[in-house]
Amino acid sequence: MESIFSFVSPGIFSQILVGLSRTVILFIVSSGLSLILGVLRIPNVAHGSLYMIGAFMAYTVAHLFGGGNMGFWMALVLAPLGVAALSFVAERSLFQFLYEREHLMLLLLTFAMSLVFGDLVKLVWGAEYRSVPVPQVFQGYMNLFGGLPFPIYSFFLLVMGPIIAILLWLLTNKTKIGKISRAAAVDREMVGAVGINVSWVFAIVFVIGCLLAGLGGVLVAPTVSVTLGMDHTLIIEAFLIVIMGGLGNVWGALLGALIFGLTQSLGILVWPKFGIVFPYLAVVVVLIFRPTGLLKSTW
Amino acid sequence: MLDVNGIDTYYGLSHILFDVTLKVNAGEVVGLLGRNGAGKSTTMKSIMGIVPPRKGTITLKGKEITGEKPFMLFRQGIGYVPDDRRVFADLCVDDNLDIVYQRSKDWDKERVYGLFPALKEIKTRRAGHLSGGEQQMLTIARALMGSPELLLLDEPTEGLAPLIVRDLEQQILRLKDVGISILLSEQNVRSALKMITRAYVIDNGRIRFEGLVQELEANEEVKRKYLMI
Amino acid sequence: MLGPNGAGKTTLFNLITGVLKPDSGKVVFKGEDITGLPPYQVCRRGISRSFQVVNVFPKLSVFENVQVSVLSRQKRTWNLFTPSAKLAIAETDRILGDVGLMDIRDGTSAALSHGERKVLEIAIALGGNPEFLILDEPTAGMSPEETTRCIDLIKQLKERLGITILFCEHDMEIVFSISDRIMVMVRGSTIIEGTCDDVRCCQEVQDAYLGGSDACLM
Amino acid sequence: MKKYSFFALWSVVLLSLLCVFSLSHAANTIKVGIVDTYTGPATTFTNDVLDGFKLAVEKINAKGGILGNKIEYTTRDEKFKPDIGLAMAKELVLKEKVNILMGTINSATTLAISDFVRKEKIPFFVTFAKSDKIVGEKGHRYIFNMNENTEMAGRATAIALAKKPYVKYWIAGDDYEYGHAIAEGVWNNLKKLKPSVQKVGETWWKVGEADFTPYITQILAAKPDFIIVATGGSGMVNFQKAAKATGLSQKIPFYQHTATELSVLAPQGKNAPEGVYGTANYFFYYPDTPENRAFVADFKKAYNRNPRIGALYGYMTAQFIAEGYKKAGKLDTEKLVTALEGMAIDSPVGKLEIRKCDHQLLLPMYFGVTKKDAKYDFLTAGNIETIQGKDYVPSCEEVLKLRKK
Amino acid sequence: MNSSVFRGKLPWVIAALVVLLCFPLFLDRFYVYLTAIILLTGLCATSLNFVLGYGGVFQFHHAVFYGVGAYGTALMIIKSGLSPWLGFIVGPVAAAIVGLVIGVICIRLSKLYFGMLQISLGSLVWAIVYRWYSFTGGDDGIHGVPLPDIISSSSGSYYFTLIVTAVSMFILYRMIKSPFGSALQGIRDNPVRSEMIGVNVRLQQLLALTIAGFFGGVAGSLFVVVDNTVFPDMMFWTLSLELIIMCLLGGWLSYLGPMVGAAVIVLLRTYVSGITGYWALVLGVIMMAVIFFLPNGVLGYLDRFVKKKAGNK
Repeated sequence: MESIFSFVSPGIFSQILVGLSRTVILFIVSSGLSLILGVLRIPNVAHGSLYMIGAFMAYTVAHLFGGGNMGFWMALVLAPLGVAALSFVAERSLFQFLYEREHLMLLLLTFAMSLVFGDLVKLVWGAEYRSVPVPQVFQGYMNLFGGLPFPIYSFFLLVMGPIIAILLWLLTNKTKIGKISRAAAVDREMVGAVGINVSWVFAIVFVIGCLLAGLGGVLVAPTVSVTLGMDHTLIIEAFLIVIMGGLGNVWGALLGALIFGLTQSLGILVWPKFGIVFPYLAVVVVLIFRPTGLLKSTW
Repeated sequence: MLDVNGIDTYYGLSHILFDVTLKVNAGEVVGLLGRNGAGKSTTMKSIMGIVPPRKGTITLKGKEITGEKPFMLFRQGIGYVPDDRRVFADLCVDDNLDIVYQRSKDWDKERVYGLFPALKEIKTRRAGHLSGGEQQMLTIARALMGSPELLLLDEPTEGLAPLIVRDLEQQILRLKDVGISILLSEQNVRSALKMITRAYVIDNGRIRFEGLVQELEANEEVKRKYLMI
Repeated sequence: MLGPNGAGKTTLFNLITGVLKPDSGKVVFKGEDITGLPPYQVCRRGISRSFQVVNVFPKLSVFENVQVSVLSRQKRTWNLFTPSAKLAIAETDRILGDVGLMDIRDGTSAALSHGERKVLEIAIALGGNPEFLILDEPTAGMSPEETTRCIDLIKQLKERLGITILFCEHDMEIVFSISDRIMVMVRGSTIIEGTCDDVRCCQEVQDAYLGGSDACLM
Repeated sequence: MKKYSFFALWSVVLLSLLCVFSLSHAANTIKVGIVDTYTGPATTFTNDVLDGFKLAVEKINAKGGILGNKIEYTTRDEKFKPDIGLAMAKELVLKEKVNILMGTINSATTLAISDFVRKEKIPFFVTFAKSDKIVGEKGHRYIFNMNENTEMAGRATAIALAKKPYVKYWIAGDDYEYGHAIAEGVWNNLKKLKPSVQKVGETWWKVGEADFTPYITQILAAKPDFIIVATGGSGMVNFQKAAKATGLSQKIPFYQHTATELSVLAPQGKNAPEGVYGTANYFFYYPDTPENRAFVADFKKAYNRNPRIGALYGYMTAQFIAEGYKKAGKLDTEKLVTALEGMAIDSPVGKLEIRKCDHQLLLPMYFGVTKKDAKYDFLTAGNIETIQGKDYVPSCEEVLKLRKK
Repeated sequence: MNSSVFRGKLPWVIAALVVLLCFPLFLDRFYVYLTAIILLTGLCATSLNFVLGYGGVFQFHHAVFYGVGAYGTALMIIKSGLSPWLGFIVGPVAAAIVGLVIGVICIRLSKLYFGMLQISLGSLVWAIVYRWYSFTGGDDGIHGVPLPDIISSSSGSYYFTLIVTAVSMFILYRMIKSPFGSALQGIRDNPVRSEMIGVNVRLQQLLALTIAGFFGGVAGSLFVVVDNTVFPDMMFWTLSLELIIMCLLGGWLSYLGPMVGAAVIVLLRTYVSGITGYWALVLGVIMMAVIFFLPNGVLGYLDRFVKKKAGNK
């Protein structure tokens, strides 16, 4: 172990670890976006709003259950479910009538929805910012190499990432709904012609995608202040990640999130003032060399 | 089994089918013949509800099914094999069969593989990597998984090597033997005549001829004018 | 050109017109190697084509559909300020007259019948004033009357305007009635090329095309 | 076909014409227009400004208003977008004909509006924006700054820190105007007051940075005595969370402007880190005077929550407007501006004066440190040291020199 | 003006211009200001529609050109010390150059990818403007841009805006009706076919993007004239989507659609925000209704409605 750190300073290493824990959030949110893009062909701008709603719901649930460990675990389960329920209503009442529309229309429609969601959040939770406490089990830090503190919660995120990735893999490759959705991504008409009610498959995929957005919101909540507007920066990042990885490819979302998270955190070390531009540059470079993203797109 | 009664079908503004009427009796293999662009595929899609007709009615086993969604029709016993195959390229052969809605236990994977032993050997391969003949077998196998009573076969031999065409003809005849009614559309008249008992000839969206195979063989004018033989 | 579905006819046209690039081999037009040139360059050298699937400009009027093509040939698409309405009117109208679309000159192309759109398709190709015209199944989906008119049109193009035409068709009656020479393609390769009589009774063609028959074609 | 396009355009034109004629003016009111951000994180501050203002206005109107005129106010939510904020200010002044403008928390909007009110000669009370350009470089006759700006916060902090034993300093903050201005304000002044201090390093992160752990790691490695953390908005809470998670707050003391504020501490409840130094203009529990207790009681009665800093700004602004008109003797803008210059009122935190030279309100600044308090379920400020306005606000000469530039 | 371009519409155009010219004579200053904002926003939306509605290009981040135009003008006036009028040339030209550069990078990509890469590149420009404190004023923007006296008054700036907008709208209209415009619409309808009739599709689109960038920049310069300020928010992506919505709302197949859309949105924002703080909600609901029920926009709907009536007779 020591030999690695003789090349790489602990600072850089810790920066990478932090980049990775940020990647987890980005991955979870953008994999949901990618799923919806790939199967339903909806560029869902409102995805960011669902992430924000997830965070606000986490706040409510956590406080309902007293804000301790229990509150956090309940939030982790209930808030994504709440977001899923909301998205289910939206899908059945709106989206299911729009699958045949042009992408641009869908983009605008979902943008309109994100405006509506934004104001609804303001109505329900008020405009002030909220804070979700880190659960007691994950409070504090552990000392990595050379006594550098690394928050246990970030470590928890690092563990959650692979778990979600594996669950997603199982879902898309081992379950019937996953297989159907992969087939529907390419040829929805034919899926209907083998006796499957595509409309409900879409509803389920949409809900799963949104559930991931909500989950991302819950996981990020304890590390930041939960505010209106947290959807704006995230949704653009999520879109860029999906585009970079290849539309509709969940693994592309993982790869894209890795690139995005790491260029961002390492970029800060290289050129702090313009660290913000590195991820965008990465997207530009990727798309110049691979115009349809790094991995195979389902489009 | 199937009664199509005076349907008119459009793609957007363009009028494709004009007053198409046809009938498939139980256990029968009926041919829908005509050249490219004559309206064969559209007829199939109209029956399957993919491009629902704007006029006319379709009944299955005496029950009207006009305007029902494709998945409901499949669940009522219509299997559809499209002309461009459309296997689920991302999935392996097994999964292609697994995701089909099974309305009864009549047909399962074992029985399907029994009919197409070649498929069983390649069941873990991705469908997109199969040859044309294998893909064609897979689409038929896929339709069979729903235990259909009526099978719509849209140009199953198109673009296949003669040897494979012969195999396929055998398999289709075996389906007929187990009592599945089949509506078979073909450009390749020679091949079709081996399998069918009755034929409709379609051209420019209109049924121009209907009758037994023997009657068709005898009708030189229809053959020359619409089938180019 | 004859050949069953999937024989590679449209692919060949795509290779000639630069939509696809050949992995090997050359396309030579009037002594010039045009292999791998982008489509617009190929077009500017005098090759036009129509498409099998109707491929017009749906939101433009019939007149504008053809006018765009004429303007493009005249290299006027960089003209930013002269109103189009004043340019290339005579020539566009002449082409519309030639193909018989003058009556519906100002209608939107999306509202045309299938047959009319196929004709418009040819008219757009003619707007490029081609020396060499490729027609991909020009009569597919046409009514018998429209088919007759379309055949007349093709004959006229050849005789009156002296355009060299390469076309593919399923309708053998048409192929044999207007072709000087015929080539037959099967599964990506040419199996015979020659005069109508050469092709008519060739055994290989019958095997491939009709699934094994002993009668002559037509 | 395009003719109908013109019809539509015309109907829009007619619509706006109609609006002109539907305008009406109430004669005997003083109209105050408030442009502020009521969306997003800033709302936690701006709502208090509005509520504080409302409280004072209700009191004033209940007593018969000013010279027989009631105060009326309308609000506009600029959603933290300067172009919209400016358009709204223009609408309020030109269409609603407000006599006075107040707001905003967004420095960009404030500067844009400031340029506009200078031409329109409408008094503009700045209630939260912290840019020192507002009264400095871009200051003019019609602008009144009701809060401290970055330069002042820096000076006040420097005064307090100079008395502390720390020598090795690290500076970190949001890499944008506010962050740099605060940090420079503290450091330049601290250097002047205590030449022995040394800067061992600097770190700047992007605004809205979610995870501060890597920066904290870097800082810990350098082992400074004290850290000046120049963050604002949601960065305040985010940094405190990270400081708690990494144990920074137990190892090295650090300072954040407004760290001791209720807005920052209340959302975190008992989980906020202890021992964080901060400066603030107001606490509902300090100064513990009858005036402040009365104000807090009133506010609690009206809104069922404790007033925060914004409430004081809003409350005082209304008081100044009322007293200013009374002193001017009639509803005249120019007279009001002149009357306000050098005027003092009795506020919940004592007597406060608007300086004549640059229209800066002289507020006391409280330097304190976060601590747990059994009385509340959130942390409060302890060891409070008061720095008087006159001690930390830049002198008139300094400000006027900036304006000449 | 050319009679064949304005067949039968000339009286309408002149009447509209006359009324607009008279606005400052009888309208309250606020409405003059509002009209100026509508005009310049409408110009920006029209320039977007030049590539979006007529060119079929998914220009997702048009606000960048608006912002670059505004910053170009403001910085030129403040930093150079040269004639302020020069700023009104530098701004749009800078926007056109940015449009060209972004176009060159994105042009190979298909629709949605084009749009997303453009958002990415646009956000890059935004990030630089936002961070480059010493040059662009960072997040605070630039305020109180000094203007030549003739256009600094309320009516002066209005007339300048009106004239520049009218001229720009006329030029854009001529371009749409020119052979270039025909080819552009051909590309929108059918890029494959366009290439096959000898149109160099990419070059044609690049020029269109540059032109759109230029006029977006003109709109940005006008913003400086009307409001005297610039901010980084002017090139934030949400504004771009709002611009697209203006095009959609008015109808992107009619020339004046985006202008009408801009008017509707600006008026809505102004009046709804006076009534409720939840104007984003109102805007969102209206947008959703438009997408559902009027997919061709307000003008598209009117056109159709009137045509139907005419047809019934």
